[in-house]
Amino acid sequence: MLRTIDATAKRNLTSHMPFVPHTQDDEASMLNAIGVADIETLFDEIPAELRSGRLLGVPAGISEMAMLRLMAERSAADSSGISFIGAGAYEHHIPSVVWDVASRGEFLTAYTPYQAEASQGTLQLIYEYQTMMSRLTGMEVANASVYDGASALAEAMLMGVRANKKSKSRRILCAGNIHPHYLKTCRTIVTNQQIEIDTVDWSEEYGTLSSSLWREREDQDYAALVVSYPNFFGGLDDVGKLTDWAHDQNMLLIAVVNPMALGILRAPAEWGQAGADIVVGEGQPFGIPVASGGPYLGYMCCNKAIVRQMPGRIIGRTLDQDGREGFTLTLQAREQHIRRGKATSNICTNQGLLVTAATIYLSLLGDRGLASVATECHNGMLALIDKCRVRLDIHPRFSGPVFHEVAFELPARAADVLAAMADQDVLGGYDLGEFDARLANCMLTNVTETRTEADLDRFVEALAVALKAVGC
Amino acid sequence: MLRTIDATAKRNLTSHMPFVPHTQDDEASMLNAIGVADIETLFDEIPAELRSGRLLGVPAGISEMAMLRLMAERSAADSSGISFIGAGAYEHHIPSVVWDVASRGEFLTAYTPYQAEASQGTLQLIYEYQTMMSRLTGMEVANASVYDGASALAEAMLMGVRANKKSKSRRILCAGNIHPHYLKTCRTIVTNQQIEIDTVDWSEEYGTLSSSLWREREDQDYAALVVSYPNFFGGLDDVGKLTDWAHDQNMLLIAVVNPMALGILRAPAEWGQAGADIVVGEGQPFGIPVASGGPYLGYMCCNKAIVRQMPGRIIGRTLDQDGREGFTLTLQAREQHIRRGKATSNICTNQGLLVTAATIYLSLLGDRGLASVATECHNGMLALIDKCRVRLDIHPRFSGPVFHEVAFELPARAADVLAAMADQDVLGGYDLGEFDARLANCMLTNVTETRTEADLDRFVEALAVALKAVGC
Amino acid sequence: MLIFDHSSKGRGATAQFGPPMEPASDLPAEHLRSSPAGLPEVSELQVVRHFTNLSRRNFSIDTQFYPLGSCTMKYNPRGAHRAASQPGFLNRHPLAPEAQSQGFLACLWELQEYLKDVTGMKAVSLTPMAGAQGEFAGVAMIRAYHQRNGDDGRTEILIPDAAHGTNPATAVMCGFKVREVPVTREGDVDINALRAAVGPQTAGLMMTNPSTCGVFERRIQEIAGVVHEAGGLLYYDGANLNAILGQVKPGDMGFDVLHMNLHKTFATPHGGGGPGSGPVGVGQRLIDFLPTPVVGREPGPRFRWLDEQDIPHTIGRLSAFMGNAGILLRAYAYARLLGRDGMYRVGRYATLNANYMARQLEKKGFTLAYPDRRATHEFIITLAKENRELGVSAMDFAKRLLDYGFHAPTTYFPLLIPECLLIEPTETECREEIDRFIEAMGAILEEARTDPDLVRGSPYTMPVKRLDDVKAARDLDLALIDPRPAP
Amino acid sequence: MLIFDHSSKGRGATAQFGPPMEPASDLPAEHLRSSPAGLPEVSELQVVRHFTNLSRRNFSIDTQFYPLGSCTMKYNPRGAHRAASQPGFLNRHPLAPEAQSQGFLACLWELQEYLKDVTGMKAVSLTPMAGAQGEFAGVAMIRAYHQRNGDDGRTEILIPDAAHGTNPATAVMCGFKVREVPVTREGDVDINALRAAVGPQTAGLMMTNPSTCGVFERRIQEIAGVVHEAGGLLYYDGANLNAILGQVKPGDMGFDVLHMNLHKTFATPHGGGGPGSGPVGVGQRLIDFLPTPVVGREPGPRFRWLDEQDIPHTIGRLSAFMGNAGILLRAYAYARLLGRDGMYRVGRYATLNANYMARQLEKKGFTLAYPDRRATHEFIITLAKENRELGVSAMDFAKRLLDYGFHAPTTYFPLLIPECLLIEPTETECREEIDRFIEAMGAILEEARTDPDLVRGSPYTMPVKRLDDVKAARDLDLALIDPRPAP
Ligand SMILES: Cc1ncc(COP(=O)(O)O)c(C=O)c1O
Ligand SMILES: Cc1ncc(COP(=O)(O)O)c(C=O)c1O
Repeated sequence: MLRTIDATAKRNLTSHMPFVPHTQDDEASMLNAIGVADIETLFDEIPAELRSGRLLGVPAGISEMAMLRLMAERSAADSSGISFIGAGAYEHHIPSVVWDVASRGEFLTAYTPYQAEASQGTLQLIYEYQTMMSRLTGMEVANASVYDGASALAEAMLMGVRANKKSKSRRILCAGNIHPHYLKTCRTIVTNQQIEIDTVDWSEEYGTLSSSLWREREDQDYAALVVSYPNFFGGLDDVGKLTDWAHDQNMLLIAVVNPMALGILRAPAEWGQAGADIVVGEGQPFGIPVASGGPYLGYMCCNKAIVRQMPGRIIGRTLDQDGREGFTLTLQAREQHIRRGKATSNICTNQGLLVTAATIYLSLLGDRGLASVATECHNGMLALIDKCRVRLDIHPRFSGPVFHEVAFELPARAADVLAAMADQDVLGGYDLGEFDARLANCMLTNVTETRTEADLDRFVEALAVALKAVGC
Repeated sequence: MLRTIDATAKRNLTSHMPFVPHTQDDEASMLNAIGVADIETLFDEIPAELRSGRLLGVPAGISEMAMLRLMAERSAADSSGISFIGAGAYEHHIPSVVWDVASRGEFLTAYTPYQAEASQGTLQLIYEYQTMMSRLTGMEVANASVYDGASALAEAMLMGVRANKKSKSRRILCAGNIHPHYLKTCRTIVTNQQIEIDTVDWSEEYGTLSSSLWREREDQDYAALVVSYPNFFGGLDDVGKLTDWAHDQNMLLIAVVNPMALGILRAPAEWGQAGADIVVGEGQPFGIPVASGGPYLGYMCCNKAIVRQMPGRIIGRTLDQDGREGFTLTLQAREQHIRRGKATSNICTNQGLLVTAATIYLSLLGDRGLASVATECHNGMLALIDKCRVRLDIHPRFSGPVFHEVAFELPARAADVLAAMADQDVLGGYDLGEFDARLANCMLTNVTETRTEADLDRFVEALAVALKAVGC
Repeated sequence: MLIFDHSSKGRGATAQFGPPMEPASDLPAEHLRSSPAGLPEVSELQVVRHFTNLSRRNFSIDTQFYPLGSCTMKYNPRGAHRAASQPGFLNRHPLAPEAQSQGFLACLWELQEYLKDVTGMKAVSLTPMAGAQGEFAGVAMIRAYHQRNGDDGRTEILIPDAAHGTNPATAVMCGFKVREVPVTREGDVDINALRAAVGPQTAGLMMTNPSTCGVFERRIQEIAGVVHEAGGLLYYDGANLNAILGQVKPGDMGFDVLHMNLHKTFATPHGGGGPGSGPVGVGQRLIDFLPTPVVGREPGPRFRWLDEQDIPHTIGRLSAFMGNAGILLRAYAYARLLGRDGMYRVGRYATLNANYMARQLEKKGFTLAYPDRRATHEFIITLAKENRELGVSAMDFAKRLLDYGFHAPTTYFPLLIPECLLIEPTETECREEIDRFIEAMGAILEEARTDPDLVRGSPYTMPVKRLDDVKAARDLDLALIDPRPAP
Repeated sequence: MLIFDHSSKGRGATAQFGPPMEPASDLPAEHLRSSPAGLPEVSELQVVRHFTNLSRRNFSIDTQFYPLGSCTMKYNPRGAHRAASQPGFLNRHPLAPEAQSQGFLACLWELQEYLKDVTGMKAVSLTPMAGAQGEFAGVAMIRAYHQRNGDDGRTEILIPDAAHGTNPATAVMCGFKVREVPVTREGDVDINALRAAVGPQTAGLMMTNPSTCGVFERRIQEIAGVVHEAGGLLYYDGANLNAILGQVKPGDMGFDVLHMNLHKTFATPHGGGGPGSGPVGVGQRLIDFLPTPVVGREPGPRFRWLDEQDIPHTIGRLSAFMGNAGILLRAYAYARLLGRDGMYRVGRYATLNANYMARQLEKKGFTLAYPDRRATHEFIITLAKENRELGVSAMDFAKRLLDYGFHAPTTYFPLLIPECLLIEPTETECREEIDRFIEAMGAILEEARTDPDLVRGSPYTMPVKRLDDVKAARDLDLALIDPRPAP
């Protein structure tokens, strides 16, 4: 008790070494076996003038108890009320099984499954994940994850440029109604390879891509068209027509899809005549907490024809020497550890543990469960739209169907309204003014199956109070 | 969404059966194999008039999501401030490893290790636990747990009566300064076997047993003397003298010991000339949350000479057919499943999972850790006593050393003061008026290593405010 | 290797405790430890690795089918575990004021209500910490009842000879003599023998229904009549309440008092030997004797503890606080997940699985102990013939099953059926798993015929082979003696 | 069995979702799914059992010694995991207002400060999601720097031929050409070759120190001079920063930019392939180019996000939100647990363990790749002689180690050393475990001499024997095709 943070600084170093198991005897006998007098000597190849002093910018160590207390206090400071923010990260119910099992030491503390024989658990699980993701999207193949949805899209763009056999273009046409951070991430990544991204604006009425607008881009030789489903406003673009148009234009169609939507919405493989070519997105809705933004997992699917252009790890099913089924990393010739400068990407560590969680989540939910969750989200959104209309005369900014997220048009700046809602511990949504100045009066609001009727009423009340507070 | 609790009542029964995996096809084909038309027929041996209707006292089922929400709300209602209540349950730091590992499915969801070959994990762990407890108390043997500290003491009394070869008495002499609930529990249990419990009063000055008082019981033929270490007031009785006196009187000495105290205090095997005969207590301080009172674990130790009188499971080390070391339940002839009416106790299910946690806890702490925790608790208590003295002129009720718990004497009814502290979200301790009317102005306050200097100051301030509030 | 074998002097998981300190100077020397106890000195990684690997040497529900009769090894929902692990519950001190305990008390009060409904009893106390303690409470209440009636001559408890060992052990713990009542070849209590056994010395009868023979006692009403007429009370061992959950209520059968095993019927995990929870329910006659504490409700609603002030004739407390509180919370969460329809299904599908398995095993050539009866949630096969003809015992079958990846059923219980296996598949196992078990049993039977030594020598794939139990009991080694550190 | 093999139509873990519902009528038909996807239909118990048993088919730090060179498989403190799993962190939306994020931001800001100190850099951005993304950010900053200086001719990145594969892959991803620089027989960069390679086309040099050869680059200051004089910048691949934590700072060696792998040096669990976290640190010259978001502090103190408004020349965002935020929290918690003294010990004891193991293996008859050098936190043995003389390859040794209960070291990396094993024991393994590994290596060497087929045929005790990788790549089976439900 009374263990103040710095008390630990006084500890006798050799008797108090968290996580280092060496006793003084161990140390002495090991040094003896090496034939040196002290540990310091082991660093004698480092130019003496480079040896650093104490790390004064780092505080003294503390016990787990003190650390947990500190972290609990910090976490408590951030535990505020109820959130209706979606915008790329969604608070779904996570069955307790998911993390109880995913956190087992054998999943949590294994490395990338390079030694296949000693990693069949992880390998088989990823094969199952690949199967689930390919079935959900309707594509033939999935990889074992990339970092997140945004970087997955960047990889898809690079892959699209490589894989398009009909066009040598280094230009990508991208829907203007995708997540703004996705677009920024892609620009950061692809412009280094002299790839250009053009965007298509959205319709002021529907929020979807206006056909007049993208028709203006006809015959301009792009490698790929990127569409988001749902789009950033929760709306549903006419992905069938867009896909056919893109193929018509010798573009690949890259789909960015919220995989939870696929519980009820059309699989990208079935868009238009030929379906999407590359499907990517954020796997977070599958059993992963919003958790301040990560770790999540980027998923990535395509058809076999272009799988050799896919980045990331891929697991294959094969046989062992005795003819028994087993799983192993395959197509490694695409990867940096084999192909180095010629690899499809530099990605190495990916999001394995999140794949584990997502696979368990999808196993628990199945088709029926996923449809049920997606429908509950959707119905909740409709109910909220209805409540806002009836009670507050507040309406969606755009017409047309939405999936579980909507842009509300407010009679004041969304930033102000949201701040006034936050004062009531209701995080009402994302300020669309940050996305586009034209939408400064709009907020993007999300409802998932975790929101009860009472929660929706709380939202409506907080909004009502907030509107008054900002003088409406 | 909007899943109200009763929406689930409308579910189609056969398509929505949590935890029952049967599909309609399964059910049909299984019935077919049995040769009956429906499940109802399988109950045709039950007199029809006994078949019950729907369970109207039970609500309709809800999803895990709804259930967790409900439980989170209930738990939140009980999350109030900081507690200084001890009185038999102590809030120590629990290393994260403890429950991460103890909750592994293989520990959590195994049964009692009847099939030794398929239970070596649990069996070896209990053997390690037995070793640790026997080393801590200095006794030769420990069992694999009984329910809790109070019932452990009751079992110890029954065992004491059986094991005392020098006396046929069915009377137990019990210190009056043991935990009042322990005493009540013992009365419930042992009186059914015509065993009587007499108590010895405590000294008004020291809170310990006054020697004059227990000397009055000389030569009265008791089977055993029970002493508590520390006693209910946190004080330390002269256990050496008491042990010698008991032995002198042909009584067995039963020690009820907070095992955390043994990090620094004297092992019962070393009390007096010959040491205690039976040592029991509450293992909760070893990695188990206070958790509203349970599950905890009762521990029980003795020497080999009387191990055949010990209740509960005991694990022994032995060899397998190939001469390999292995572990198995042993001395089962003491137990109900073999000995039925002649068993040493009716205990069957005990507190296995808590044994797992305690074993992991003790492995992490080791001797040094236990000494360190016990010392920190103790120093914290001393610091609090000092603060109360200096700042509030509040003093301990009794003189003499304490271990991590103290009876403060207040200038008002403790019940009122504690209520006024609780209003400030500080649970200041246990109202000793409930224990004995003579102590209506006293509260029993505990400090563990989890309490920081700031916590102690918060206690002192809350007490100051409370004293004002009650008009002192 | 034992954890002690990893120990090295001076090592430690030093993130878990403070630096070495001087012992408190105020404590008199005679109260201080004389030498270190000899706990292991290991690193945090060593602890994690040792115990993680130990866990992998266990069978469990999470890893294997575990058809252990009478033990009800069914799926333990992780959600219930999480629910009980909410910080408000884990950090709540058992003696916290009632005002800070309303959430917890609400759960317990509702659980009491549900249990009343499913058992048909008038009141419930949740405090017993396992089935055996529930039995103790129940029989102690019977004793208190007769005593309060001045009926001192009732010194005997009747118990069917097939009963679980805790029943006679409990009766004796409560100061009664036990008189056994035989069971017929059909598995029912022998009513004539019962009639002959009852008398003015009869305090009560302890039984379970369905019985430990895995069949439903058809003449239960008659039995109740006999005992009641003799002035005795009926105790229901509800360890296997799952068999009849939602189908028939013990209260309706005529029982006066019962316990139930929440760790079985309500799916709380068994933890390798506990914790359990064994609430007791009583009819009108015993309501005044319930063990404390009980949760009461006052208008508001406001929940509060009822203790000896409220229940002056209580048999008293059974534990320091409120029994295995966390298990009660898990059971409550499970009850909410299931709801009334889910409870109704428990008994039905458990029974379907058992009857299916019994018939399929019979088709494979196994002998049912009660071939003409319906199985309940469990059933018994007897391998007396195999033992006689092939020299392969029930234990051999049990051990060989381990090699096939299945936990063994309960062996040699009830004692009256020779070479028996008591098999309980539970409602949470799917048909495919049950079929695999049946196939394994068939395969072992084939092995027993063609290569009996193979079965007798099993298991082969466990961390150890069969253990020498005789040596274990003779050369008692119950704690590691060496190495112990010098003082 | 695959999880799909447990599936049965109509089964489900129905505690996890609501009852079947009508699809929303407002959604146009062309937007609705045409048929079920074919996810498994299984019970909750089946899920738990399947994945629990799958996990048991893995090696992991929690169960085995895992001396995988360059991967730093050390103990992952459970406390750090718990710290990051606090509800306030898990439930916090990444776009929550700053006022509701001060706890989280405080952790990140402090972590930035610590990382600056341990690397000797001027500023840190935490956003990269793994080492490779950190490399990307670093090299992209080098590119942006030259571009801003109008220095367009710098099209080449120099990389030692022993480098990790991500280095050249990153350079190419950033639009550079790669020129390899050879390494001497002592494991150092060949300075003459470097001098010959630099020029006006040189954008920078990527290297790591200690190098992937497991030795410290002694002439690092000279190397830095050569590159800087040529106008290039120095990139430090800090994946193995643990080797020198608290001993020497990359900033002091002359590096301009680096990434570090928190999932290695800061002990966050590897998760069977991630997540990781690869913060970048920069010297003064690159401060304007840091990827966003970065955490800033204002008086108060109040923490806030810095984005492109604050860092106008930023190379931009690398993810939708804040990288692998939860991993950053774990690393922060670990940093607090260790503190400055703990960090200082990391490099020292990792180095002690590696040098001890190297010497002991040498005594057993193994050949060190760099026998005259100090080992760093890792070292290399080459089995070229064994392969030549006994026909037993490094891969055979690796596989045989699995049978002995040890994970294999890294095989065939770096590529330039034939038949090599790169061995990294880490500081959290105790001497006894290291000795057991050395004994196992000795035993395998003996086997290789007396019964080479035994080693070549290994492993024998894993769930599968050696797998047919050629078949895997030829008969691509990347997703289960059947059974798929009919539309
Ligand atoms: C029929 C029967 N009665 C009583 C008990 C005793 O229950 P517990 O082990 O919870 O004390 C059991 C459990 O083994 C049982 O199966
Ligand atoms: C030396 C070196 N550099 C870079 C990396 C890449 O790091 P990551 O896997 O986190 O992308 C690794 C990890 O494998 C490495 O060992």
